Amino acid sequence: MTIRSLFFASYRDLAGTGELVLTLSASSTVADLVAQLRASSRTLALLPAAPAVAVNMTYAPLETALRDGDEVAFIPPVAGG
Amino acid sequence: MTIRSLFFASYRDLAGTGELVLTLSASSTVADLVAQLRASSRTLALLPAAPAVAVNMTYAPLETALRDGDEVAFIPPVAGG
Amino acid sequence: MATPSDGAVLLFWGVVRNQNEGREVNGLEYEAYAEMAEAKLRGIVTEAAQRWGVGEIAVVHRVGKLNVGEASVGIAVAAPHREDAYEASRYVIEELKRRVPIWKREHYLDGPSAWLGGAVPEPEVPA
Amino acid sequence: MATPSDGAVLLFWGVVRNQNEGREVNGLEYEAYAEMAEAKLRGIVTEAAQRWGVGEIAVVHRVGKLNVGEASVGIAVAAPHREDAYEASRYVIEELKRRVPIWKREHYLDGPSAWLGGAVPEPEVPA
Repeated sequence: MTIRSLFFASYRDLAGTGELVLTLSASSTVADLVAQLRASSRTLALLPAAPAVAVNMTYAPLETALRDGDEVAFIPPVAGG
Repeated sequence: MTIRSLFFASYRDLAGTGELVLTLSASSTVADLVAQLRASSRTLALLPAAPAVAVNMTYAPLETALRDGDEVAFIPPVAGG
Repeated sequence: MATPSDGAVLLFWGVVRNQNEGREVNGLEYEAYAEMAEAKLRGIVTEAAQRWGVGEIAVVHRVGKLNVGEASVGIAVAAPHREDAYEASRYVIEELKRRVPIWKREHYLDGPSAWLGGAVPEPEVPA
Repeated sequence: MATPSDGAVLLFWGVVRNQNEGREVNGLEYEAYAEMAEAKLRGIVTEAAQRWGVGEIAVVHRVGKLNVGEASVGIAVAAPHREDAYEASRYVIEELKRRVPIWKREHYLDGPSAWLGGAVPEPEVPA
């Protein structure tokens, strides 16, 4: 299945881009996506092992099962206001 | 001694005026002034026996001793804001 | 009125409502013991500024006749931190209502006007 | 935005300060996950409106570069009673800081810029 990952702020600096599209095996979870990303580059290895994520704009735990076409946003600590 | 009494809002309605100047015997207190005022007219008789007062713009108890020239403001329940 | 070290600005307006305790109101009248009200407001502002380390506080209160929707009181607070701005603003409006010599007469659609009951200020000094 | 039954209007502005934790700041940059930030803000406003019976709440948050003294966020609340206006306003800013996907990079006088640490939003749903 195809998963779109979004990176913001300090995580975008690590990814070197705001968006990556990856192909994952069926029944992958958010944790699997994180592991795959952390293994993909020297800087993305600096992504926390348990980052906050939003799946389709809803904050979701790492055990969340992904479905084809999901959008996973990696959310560094927020600091609005 | 001479005491200036100020009346506001509902108390001004009772006094029929915003200001009354009275002559009191020496060593009178605010309570004496209140008693004298309540005895002075049918409507001022409706002034509470223990109204809030400010002596020279400071909220003061009824036992406060008055001095010549003091200004005593009769303060109905306040309702600013 | 904010300075470069202020991170929060809070403006409060009290506005004349069209009803109070179920009765329709079509206007208000405020009366003040102006000189004392100003002195008490200055005192309240000083207390709030010291207690919350807030540099800038401004208060205005109207007197005379006001229509529904008009602002009767405005409180502006600028502070380094928002927590202090909220606390100081709230303190000023609550203390204003508790002890500043201002009175309110409501004009009703269905009858004569009436002075509103409110807070009885406590003595500030011993006898 | 107030209606005739509103007795209180509260405006909060968050303003860029000239310092943070002892370091001199000469500007900020906000980044947002705009679509999600808008959805989360709408949710927070709806929660506040229901919890405090407040009819009118508006929030704006700027993104991009801001200078010292510029407002980054504005929250306007109109409510029948002031207590609810203060509570609702405070709720909106605290929840915004807790879970709206917006990030802040500070530019310092004495060195490179840095993304600021902040709150880690909690999952909203079970796995």
